[in-house]
Amino acid sequence: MRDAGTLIGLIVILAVFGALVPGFFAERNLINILQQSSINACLALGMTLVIISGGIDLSVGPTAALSAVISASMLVAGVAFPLAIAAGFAIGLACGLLNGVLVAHVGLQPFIVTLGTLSTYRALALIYTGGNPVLGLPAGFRAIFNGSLFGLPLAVIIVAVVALIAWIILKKTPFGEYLLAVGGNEEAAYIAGVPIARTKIAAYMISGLLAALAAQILIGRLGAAEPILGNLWELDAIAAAAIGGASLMGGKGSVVGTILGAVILGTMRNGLTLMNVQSFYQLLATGLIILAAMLIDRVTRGRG
Amino acid sequence: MRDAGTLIGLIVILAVFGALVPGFFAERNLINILQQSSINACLALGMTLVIISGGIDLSVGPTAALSAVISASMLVAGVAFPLAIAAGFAIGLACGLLNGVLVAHVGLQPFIVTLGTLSTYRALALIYTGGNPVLGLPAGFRAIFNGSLFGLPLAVIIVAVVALIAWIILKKTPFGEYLLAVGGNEEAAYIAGVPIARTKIAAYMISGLLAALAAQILIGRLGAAEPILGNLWELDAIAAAAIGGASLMGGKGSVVGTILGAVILGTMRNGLTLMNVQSFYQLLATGLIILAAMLIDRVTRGRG
Amino acid sequence: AADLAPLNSDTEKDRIDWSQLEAKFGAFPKLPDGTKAGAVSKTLTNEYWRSLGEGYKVFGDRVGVPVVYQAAQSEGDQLGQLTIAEGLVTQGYNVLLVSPQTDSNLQPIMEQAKAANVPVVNVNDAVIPQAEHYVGNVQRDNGVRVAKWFIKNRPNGGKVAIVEGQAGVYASVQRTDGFKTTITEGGKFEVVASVPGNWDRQTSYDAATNILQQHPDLIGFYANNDGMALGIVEAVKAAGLQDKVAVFGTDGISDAYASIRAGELTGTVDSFPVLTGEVALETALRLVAGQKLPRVVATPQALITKDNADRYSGPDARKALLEDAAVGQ
Amino acid sequence: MSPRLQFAGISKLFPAVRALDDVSFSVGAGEIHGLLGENGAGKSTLLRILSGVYRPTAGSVLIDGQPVTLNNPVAARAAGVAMIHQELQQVPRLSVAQNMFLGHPLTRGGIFVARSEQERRAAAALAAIDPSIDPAAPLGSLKVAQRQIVEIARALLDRARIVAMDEPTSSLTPSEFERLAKVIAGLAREGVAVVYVSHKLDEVFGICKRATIMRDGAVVGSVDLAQVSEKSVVAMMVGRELAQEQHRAHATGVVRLSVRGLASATKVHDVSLNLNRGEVLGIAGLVGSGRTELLRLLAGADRASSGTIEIDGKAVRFSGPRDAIAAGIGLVPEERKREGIVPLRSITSNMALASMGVFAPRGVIDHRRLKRVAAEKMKRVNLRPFLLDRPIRLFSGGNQQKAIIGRWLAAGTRILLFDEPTRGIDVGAKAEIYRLIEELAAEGHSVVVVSSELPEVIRLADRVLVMRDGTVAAELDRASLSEQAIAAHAIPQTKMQNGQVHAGSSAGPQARQ
Ligand SMILES: Nc1ncnc2c1ncn2[C@@H]1O[C@H](COP(=O)(O)OP(=O)(O)OP(=O)(O)O)[C@@H](O)[C@H]1O
Ligand SMILES: Nc1ncnc2c1ncn2[C@@H]1O[C@H](COP(=O)(O)OP(=O)(O)OP(=O)(O)O)[C@@H](O)[C@H]1O
Ligand SMILES: [Mg+2]
Ligand SMILES: [Mg+2]
Repeated sequence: MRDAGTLIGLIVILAVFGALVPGFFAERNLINILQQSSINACLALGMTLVIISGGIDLSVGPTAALSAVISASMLVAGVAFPLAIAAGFAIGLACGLLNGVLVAHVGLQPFIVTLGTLSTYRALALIYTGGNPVLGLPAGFRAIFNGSLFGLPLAVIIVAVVALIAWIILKKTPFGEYLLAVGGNEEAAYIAGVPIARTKIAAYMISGLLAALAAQILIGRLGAAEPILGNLWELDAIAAAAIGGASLMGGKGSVVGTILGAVILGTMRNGLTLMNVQSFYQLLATGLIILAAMLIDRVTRGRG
Repeated sequence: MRDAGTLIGLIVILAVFGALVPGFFAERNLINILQQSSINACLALGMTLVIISGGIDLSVGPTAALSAVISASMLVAGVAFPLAIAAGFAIGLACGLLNGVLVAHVGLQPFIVTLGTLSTYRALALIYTGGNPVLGLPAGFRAIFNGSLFGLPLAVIIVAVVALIAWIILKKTPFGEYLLAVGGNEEAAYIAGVPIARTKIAAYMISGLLAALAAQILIGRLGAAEPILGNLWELDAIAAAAIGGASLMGGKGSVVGTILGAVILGTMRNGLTLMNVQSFYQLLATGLIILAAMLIDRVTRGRG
Repeated sequence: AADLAPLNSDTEKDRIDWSQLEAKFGAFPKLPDGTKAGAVSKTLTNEYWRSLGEGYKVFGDRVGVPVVYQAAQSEGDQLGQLTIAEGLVTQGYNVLLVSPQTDSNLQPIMEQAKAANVPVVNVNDAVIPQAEHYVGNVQRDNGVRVAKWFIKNRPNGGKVAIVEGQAGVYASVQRTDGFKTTITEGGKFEVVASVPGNWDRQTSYDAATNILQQHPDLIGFYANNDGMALGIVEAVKAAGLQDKVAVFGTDGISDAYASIRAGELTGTVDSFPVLTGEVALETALRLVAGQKLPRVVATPQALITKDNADRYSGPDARKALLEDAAVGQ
Repeated sequence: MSPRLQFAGISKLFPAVRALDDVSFSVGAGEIHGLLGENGAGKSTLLRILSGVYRPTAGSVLIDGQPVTLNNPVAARAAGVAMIHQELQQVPRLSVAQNMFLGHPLTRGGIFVARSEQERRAAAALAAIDPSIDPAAPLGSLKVAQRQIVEIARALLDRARIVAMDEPTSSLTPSEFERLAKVIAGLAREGVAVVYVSHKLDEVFGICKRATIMRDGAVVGSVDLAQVSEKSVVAMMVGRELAQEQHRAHATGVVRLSVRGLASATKVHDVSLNLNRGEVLGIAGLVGSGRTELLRLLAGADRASSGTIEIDGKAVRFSGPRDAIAAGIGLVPEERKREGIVPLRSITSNMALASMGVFAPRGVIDHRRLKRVAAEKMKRVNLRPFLLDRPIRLFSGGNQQKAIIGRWLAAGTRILLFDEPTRGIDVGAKAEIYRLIEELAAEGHSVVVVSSELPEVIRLADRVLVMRDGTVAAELDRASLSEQAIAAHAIPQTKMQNGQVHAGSSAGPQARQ
């Protein structure tokens, strides 16, 4: 199995924290880890599809913020939940669409396009709210994303479903094949009749949609939507995808790996907090663990 | 000329601000723009070499911070200037060496390696200083980087010299060819006997060295070294290189273009500030101008 | 600037309380014609700094002085802030009010402004060692006040946790230290966790969840700002512990007041940014008029809880603070 | 005296594949030694070991009797080995001369690259084969054939003791080969040992005295080429006799594709042609005559600037290959690695890429059906090794080509456009591909074959169009088909008059004078 390396990495990290932190393996804590990984996992799934298509999406955080503040202000204004949520999703799709069009039709570099929209979307969110958080989300809305099912937080279940869908997309649908082909050899994919532009645009739109979903989960949990929400999310999402085996050169990536990557990062943060590691050392541990996870992956997966 | 697109972009931006801001073309202000662009230009030059080699260096900010606090604490402890500066440079080289070894010998993805060292180096700088700035740098040291020559700030002149050296390296030396070859077609370069690993490592070490140089210039200017210095520098440096025509796929990039890119970003900040544009709108303008610069470049340069 | 000792705004002897300005230096003086002030602060993404700008504007309008107020794009943007400040110097403002990102990133401004003969007032938070004038509160005191609340209201002691701001940032270090030192003095309280929240609501929420799960008997949180505190409040509610765990923030943003009134956030340390802005501009303009003021002008802060929230908000806040000052609190 | 080059018991294992199995033979100084075998026989792998790219699992290489360690390309070069790789190994953004000196540039004072000196020497090395190539031009601006010549010239720079050539002429025309043959003979006179790999048996018979024949990673035997017939060598390569098949026509009178006045912005002008059901239409012409561009227009890969295309009497417009595929047209491209395959994906995925709609009728891929069809199509094209889930990049060129052909079979394409279908492909596979093309025609498919190998065109085509300078210069039916007739129409008149038939550089302005 291709994701064995990532799995081993996760097991090692779990074992280390299990040994160092009493109560680490308590059911409650494991659920915490999943819940805390869920938002990053959600973003990282979209990121994985974009990375496979040979791109990158640095604008996920601001996309989430824009979607969050617009949904939230509609909710506060009394708009019906489904409509407000749909508007948030539409914003996510629109942000992804713009990224995708600039990459696929205009032919700009993905890194730079999304670096530009990173600032642009953030600015729009700030301007729209005047920099203030949107508070007072209706309890009913919060309940949607805050509930739990079979003892698992709903957020975790939603993201699990998303992961399943992403897995199906990648493994079982033409679109998945197209993503892998476009990222693997764009010229050949073109000759073989793959709709290059549509495939890329769809990847960015999914990434935007999942950023919007992450935003809904988050504002449900926090009860407020801030225009500065999602700062540096892109780095966590990229790290999760890369730890999970995605190659930033395109054409390669795995849904299972990405989920494992997100859980590795979540576990680490949880474990370090429980150990009350001082903030400078947490930062150090974060850096070292990203490197270590890549090394383990490298060793178990072998060259290429 | 390959950099014509970037130059046109710069001219357009200069013209717009010149028309809108009285006194924009005052000599003093133009010198300000150069001075304010110099640190980013310095980093962006190293970044350009790394990008040409097919990599990326996200760790430049923390590398600069680590180099800064170590030089500074030696200076405060009374160590001779040349020694303290040399130590700072050595730190930069060492940081680059670690990045390079992990990329070239271990074969990890550059984005992830430097994402990991981004946290690691920052943490080391924080731990080393306990989070406190190092204050009270000797006036003699500050004079080195703060002087001016022929009416130009020394920092600008230093960076101009660095740019000239980088240009010579890229255009005239075997190492420059190796960089282009490694980034352009690594397998072909290997078969031709290009020392792949050494070339990549050297690129990261130069990037680290230039980050250290930027750090010295900055602490000379500020009179203090802070462990949190250099936050988000990597994004500006990458943006400058990309606006200047570097391709994040490797094998392509230009020293002149990168310098123009850094000046475009510097001009924009300067002009927007002089126009008193509110910070949210400045952010918006930053995003839009990055996109516009890429579009202009795209249109004037044509496909590929 | 070499003759000035590096400033420590918390301990500097040459200081005056804001309430004494008028008493000691008389009514607001007449200014030279065309006086204009330039101000730069950390970031507008935080309500605190927007309120400070509001204070500048309120006072500027009152005395007929135009104020240009700018801010960097994010809290980490040190060079961007320097660029802005340099722009203000070149544009010929008569006085500068700066709230630097760090202790040193605006250092060059001090020199350029001196050369241009423009007074500079360092307003709050990070402290430029060479600053000749500082207006603001005592950062460390934020944490101290919260610690004192715990000592007074939770006499039996217990476990408390701190959620810090960005690693290495001055305000974060000082507030954390003030709280930690004060609360552990008596030996009754134990700081079981002091973890980074990076000024981020979500990070703080997750950190609080983990801490609560490990220490269900925790009695309180102290957060270095209000955004993080509001995230912690949600985590406490989600854990069903809102009756047992007290949560404190810092800054006194409007959302914090709302939450305090709603009985969710236990309290915050308000440092009255609007008032601070007014005082800072007043100080700056008095300097322009040629008055010689002490190096530090101290601005007020107060621990806000449900009991006194109304007293410190609304139109009477200034009066309340003057009363506080009069009793020497 | 010990031979210049000796392979002693070389084996090479890749994961799941034994590429070489105890290979031993030797090549004397001054000898030009042919190395023959089908696709995947292990020729390239052996030469890559010789040039230090791969390390052998077992066995050793001896030069002048001394065992040498060839751990990397630099070591191999130091040991006196120069190699021309099957896949072009070049950096498009560097100049021709920079590419030729890559890895060991000439310097001034050890610091600066001596560009003009490099360019002078590069020009000297290029002169022997194609003096029209500008050593200062960016390599990316060259045509494939010219790039291959650069690759050859680079190997000549080295003054090596051993020169290994892995399919050096796959993109070259016969006249360019003749120049190369002279160069190789010159090397041999100087005592260089040359190992020459080619699927073009006439070339090997033309310049080699002896040849070693490989099959499935092992040596079948070494032969004295003067003593054996082509037929028996082929039999050794493929392990059976290949019947020499004759052309069989299946063309009907029903027009399927009709093109009128087709032109592109650049290379194609006013091309009109008809293609019938069951017909195999050959297109011949010199390199650069616009054949590839014409096929790309027909396949929708490039946009036509004017002209009409009708299929079964209905006018069609293509805004991309997708439209052409929907209309039943599929292109088997010339540059397989760049335009054909998705290297990391499996044979099955590569095959299915153009017909995803077929395999996913309800949006989800029917993997059982996909597997079945893949197995069936790959059996039909005789994929070897028969590992459908293996990434295609691990297959030899011929087998990659088979998968691409399978792609269009699976997509139900009715009009197949082959651009140099057997470039770099061995005799056995070649015969299989010829047979496939005929079967397709017999089933009613219409086929266009662009080829620089005239025997191939003559073997396959019912009718031949000769292109010159971007347009159709002549149409030849089977009765009037001969190599001489094709050449007469393909070569621009000015050149005929000058008596210098030189195809390699004829794409430039001089061809249009
Ligand atoms: N890197 C690799 N990993 C795994 N298998 C490989 C690799 N390179 C080659 N092979 C396999 O080794 C065998 C020999 O391949 P090789 O390229 O040497 O054949 P060849 O004789 O040169 O074929 P062709 O005539 O098509 O060039 C093939 O089965 C091929 O799939
Ligand atoms: N759009 C393009 N971009 C880059 N190179 C191209 C393009 N189109 C054609 N070429 C190159 O130009 C060469 C000549 O192509 P053209 O179609 O004119 O000639 P041809 O008759 O097909 O020649 P060949 O025998 O090389 O295939 C091709 O080999 C191809 O590599
Ligand atoms: Mg081969
Ligand atoms: Mg062609």
